[in-house]
Amino acid sequence: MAQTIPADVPVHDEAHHEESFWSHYVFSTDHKMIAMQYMFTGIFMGLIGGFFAYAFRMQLAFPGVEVPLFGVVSPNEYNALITNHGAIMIFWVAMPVLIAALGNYLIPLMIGADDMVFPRLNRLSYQIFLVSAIVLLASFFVPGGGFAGAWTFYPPLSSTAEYSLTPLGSSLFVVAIALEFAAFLMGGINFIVTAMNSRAPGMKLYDIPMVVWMIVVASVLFMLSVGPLIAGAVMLLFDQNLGTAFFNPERGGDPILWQHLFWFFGHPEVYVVLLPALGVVAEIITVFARKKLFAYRTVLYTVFGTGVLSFTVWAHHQFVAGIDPRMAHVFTVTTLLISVPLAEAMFVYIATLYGGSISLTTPMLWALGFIATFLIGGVTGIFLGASGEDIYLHDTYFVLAHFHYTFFPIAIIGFYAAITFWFPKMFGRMMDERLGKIHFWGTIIPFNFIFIPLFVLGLAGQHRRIYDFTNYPDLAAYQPIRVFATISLLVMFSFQLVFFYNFFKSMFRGPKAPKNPWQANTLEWTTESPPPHGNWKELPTVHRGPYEYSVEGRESDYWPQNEPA
Amino acid sequence: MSDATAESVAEEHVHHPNYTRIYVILLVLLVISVLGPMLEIRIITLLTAFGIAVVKAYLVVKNFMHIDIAKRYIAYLGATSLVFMLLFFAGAAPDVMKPDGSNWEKPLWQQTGVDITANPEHAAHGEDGHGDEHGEDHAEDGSH
Amino acid sequence: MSARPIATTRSAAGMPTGRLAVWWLIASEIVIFGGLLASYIMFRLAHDMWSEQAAHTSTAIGAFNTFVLLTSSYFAVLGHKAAEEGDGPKAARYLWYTFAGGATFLAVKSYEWTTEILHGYTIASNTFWSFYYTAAGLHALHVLAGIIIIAIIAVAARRNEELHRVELIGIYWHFVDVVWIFLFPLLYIAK
Amino acid sequence: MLERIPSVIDVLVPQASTYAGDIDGLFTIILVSVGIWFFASEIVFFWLIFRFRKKDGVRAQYVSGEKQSEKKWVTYPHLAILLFDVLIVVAAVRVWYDIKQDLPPAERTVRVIGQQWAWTFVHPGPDGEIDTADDIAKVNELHVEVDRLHHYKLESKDVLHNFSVPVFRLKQDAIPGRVITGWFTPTKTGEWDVQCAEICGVGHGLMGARIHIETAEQHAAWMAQESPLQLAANAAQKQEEE
Repeated sequence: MAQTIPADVPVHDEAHHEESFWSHYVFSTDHKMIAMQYMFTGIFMGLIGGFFAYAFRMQLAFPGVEVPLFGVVSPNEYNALITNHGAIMIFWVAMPVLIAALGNYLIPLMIGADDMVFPRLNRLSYQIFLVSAIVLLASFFVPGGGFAGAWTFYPPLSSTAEYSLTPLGSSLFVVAIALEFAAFLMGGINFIVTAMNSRAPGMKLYDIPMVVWMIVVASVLFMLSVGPLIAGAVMLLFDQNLGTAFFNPERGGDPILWQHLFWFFGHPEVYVVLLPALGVVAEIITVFARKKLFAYRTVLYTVFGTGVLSFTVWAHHQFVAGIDPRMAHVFTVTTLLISVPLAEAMFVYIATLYGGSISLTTPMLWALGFIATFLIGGVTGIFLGASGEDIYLHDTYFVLAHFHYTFFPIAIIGFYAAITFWFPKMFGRMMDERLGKIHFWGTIIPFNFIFIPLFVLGLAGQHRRIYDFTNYPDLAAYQPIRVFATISLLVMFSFQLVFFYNFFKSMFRGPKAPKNPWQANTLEWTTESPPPHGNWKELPTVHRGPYEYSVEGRESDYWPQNEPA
Repeated sequence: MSDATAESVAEEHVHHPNYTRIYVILLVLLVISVLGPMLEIRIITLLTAFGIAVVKAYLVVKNFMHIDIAKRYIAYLGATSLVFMLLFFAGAAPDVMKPDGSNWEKPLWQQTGVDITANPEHAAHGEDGHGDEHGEDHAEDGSH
Repeated sequence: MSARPIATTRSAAGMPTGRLAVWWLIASEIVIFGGLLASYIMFRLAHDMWSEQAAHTSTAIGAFNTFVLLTSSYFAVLGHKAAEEGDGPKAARYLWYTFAGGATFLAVKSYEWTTEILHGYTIASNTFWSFYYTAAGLHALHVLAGIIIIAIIAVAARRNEELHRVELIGIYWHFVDVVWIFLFPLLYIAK
Repeated sequence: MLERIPSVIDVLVPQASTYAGDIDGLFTIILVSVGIWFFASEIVFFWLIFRFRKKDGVRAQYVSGEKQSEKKWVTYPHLAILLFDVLIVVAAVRVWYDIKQDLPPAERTVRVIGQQWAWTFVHPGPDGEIDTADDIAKVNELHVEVDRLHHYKLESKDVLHNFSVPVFRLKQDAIPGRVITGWFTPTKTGEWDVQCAEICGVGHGLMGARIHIETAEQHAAWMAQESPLQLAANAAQKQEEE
């Protein structure tokens, strides 16, 4: 053993015992199993969120039609669908898949540790997350139906039952979100401490793979921004149920306060989910371009810069929401400033491709697809951050298209990139490349066909969260565009079947994966596929950075981190 | 790894401050912070109440929580979270704390400060008198 | 006890894992209380007339509770010192004193709240009282969680087990104390 | 100044207020500024993928990107981006100041009240003042006179609403407990949509109204017909006839 284990610490011996189904799959404290739990829960919630999108897009394209598998969408159902689509996709898909699943799976494996530092806290974190998902799902079935006041749940609509008409739904929604925050706080502390303290011997700060850095910085952002909203959620619950008036202007409260509490968290939250996806892309493009990451330290500094700046921009969501107009100047400046580090990150990724030997495997396609589409999301954000322009574009479909061009690359493309890349490690088998490529093109092309038309609708003055635009004389004429977007959505959804077929077929029948199918450097590729409980028989020691590809004078074009010089 | 653990154990055997002395100082400060406001001078109230709270918190954080012995980044972490809260306050206060601003006003502002109707005991306690500066508020209350 | 992974025993950041985690926990608590208190201060500075309401809080009870918490913190740190010297039973004894302090705090708080509610000052009376009960309630929840953990740790410490945890709960307990140090002037003294 | 820049939004939605042109011009400025960077990045990006595709026998180069000579390829562009940002900020802040912060003196004032799920517009009557006996309150129907500087006083009775007039490029949340004042000067006669742009409950999708921008004569005629005094007289007459 390379490790000297203090005598009072019991060694892993239960790994050799036969484990029951329950202790192996349900109550496991193994970080890899918890990662799988998060991932499959996230995928399941993603299917629900996607189904919601299908239902309300059908309503928008064909108002009043009986949507197959759903039925006629009533106005309140429409509002509930869009509300929960947003909340699910961000809090129950992007967060668990990108932060929790990837963080749990990758952090210990990439830093050469046998598990997270607090395995039982980790398990508790998932269990609370699961409860939060169940509470949210339950809220659809209570009298009055699920909450229907947008995922930002602005009071007084969310705080007053007689306005929202969903007395139980709104409370359950707040409870679900608060539980979810509690789960990710625990998970976040675990990630941060693990990455800080449990790195393999020899792994210095600049030897940490970028995706680990990104997940850790994202966890820090989450932790430092979510506090006010947790306090706010408690205040909102009291407003709903105990008759307080924190957000009720008639009795001395202020609804704008909620918006500040929400967006103080809400904007850093964008970067909380963005950063892990950026990290995934960094890992993949370096491997498949056989290149060292361009200017590792610069990337790191841009990430820190983005993180700090992300706390100063929140009120750009509230430009026309009744804040004092003088404050808008400050937030315009900070918002445009944050484009600088992010643009730099994008440039660095593009520069990494220079001089590479690029093979377009499925994960590489997803990673490159991320860069190409995320750029659109990035540049359209500039329009919205500019206070003067936001007067017109606020809450139009332009905003909607903009953030789908950021969140879709983050949550969906990022997920597909990660899963196709680490699938061999997770399940010990290879995925089908041909099906993977069909799935890639079948997703990325319809995706653009859905949302580029929505930019146009936004410029035409079409607002969000309206269940039937044919009621508006000036907007009725654009119906064909809405139909086009909906049909593109159906096409995109049908191509996801290819993925699920590939996913489950490969999981059970795919060819066996070797330890290091992509010839990558990072530590997770030095153990078995899939890694055993405890990850390594002998924990690795690190000798160099994670991106030493194509080093001159070496025969092989990669140089694993644990290989002695 | 074992050497790192040993190091951290060694770090724990540091010089302990005289806890009893700190505790006595804290109690004295507590007495001052209670007595100070009894003078009913606003500036002294603020100083004794909040100034002393900061001093007490500092003493506890430094001597009981040993932040001065912990790694430097722990102090930075705490400071960062406090700074972000100041930032939040600065961003939200212009809207929430003000009765009016550039092109907006809150017409309900004056009457919503105290919600007397839900407060049955108020009539009994309202006449106690709490310093002259609150005279206006009493007048306001009377109208309900 | 279940197996502790090797990961937990490493300390690349130069600090034992548990202590590092407690500090991160405290950072996240700072922003929770910070958000609530920042909101309270905004309202408080905006509405001068709240002092009228604040006058009905009992400074004497608040001061007594401050005294109780400071004392319990003192015991917690003595417990920490004992634990470092390897004297588990002594550390456990001090932890039980701390526990008693926390329990006293909660008992006094219950009495105080009962009195106030009977006088008609409920959480819904007015936004001052809403903040009063929310902030003090959130803090009381932390005290409650703290004394439960203290009890668990004290039982183990008596058998000289997991002595490093005495320090961890101590740091957390001091933090709860610090929060109260600020709540006391905010809710009781400023009138 | 900005209104002289050609506009892409204009194709979809006519400009019917004095500042609509500014917002459209600002859009074009941003479109050009970010468009340059967007297309430059995408072109370089796809070119690199094509140029450095995997070829047999060709190894990738070892470029750390830490050397100044290499780093300049991302440093210079990012400084240039900062420059473009400054340009956008200056333009955006000017437009914002004119529309939201500056408040030119009013010729007319209308009160706009949002509630679940309808708009009430209180127009001044013939005396030109609101909050007098001859106010004309209409539901979901806003009548304004072209080329007059109007102030709106925006209120909400229950939840958040948003008073949005796309042809004016105007949008403002209505907050319960607040009165928010803003302004617009219509420049084109016609009839267009007013939308609620902040979700406000079940009926949010139906909370549309129409704005009627009228010439001075049309407006005077409408006012005469709708003024409460006139309506009372009509009613009295009707009663007499019966």
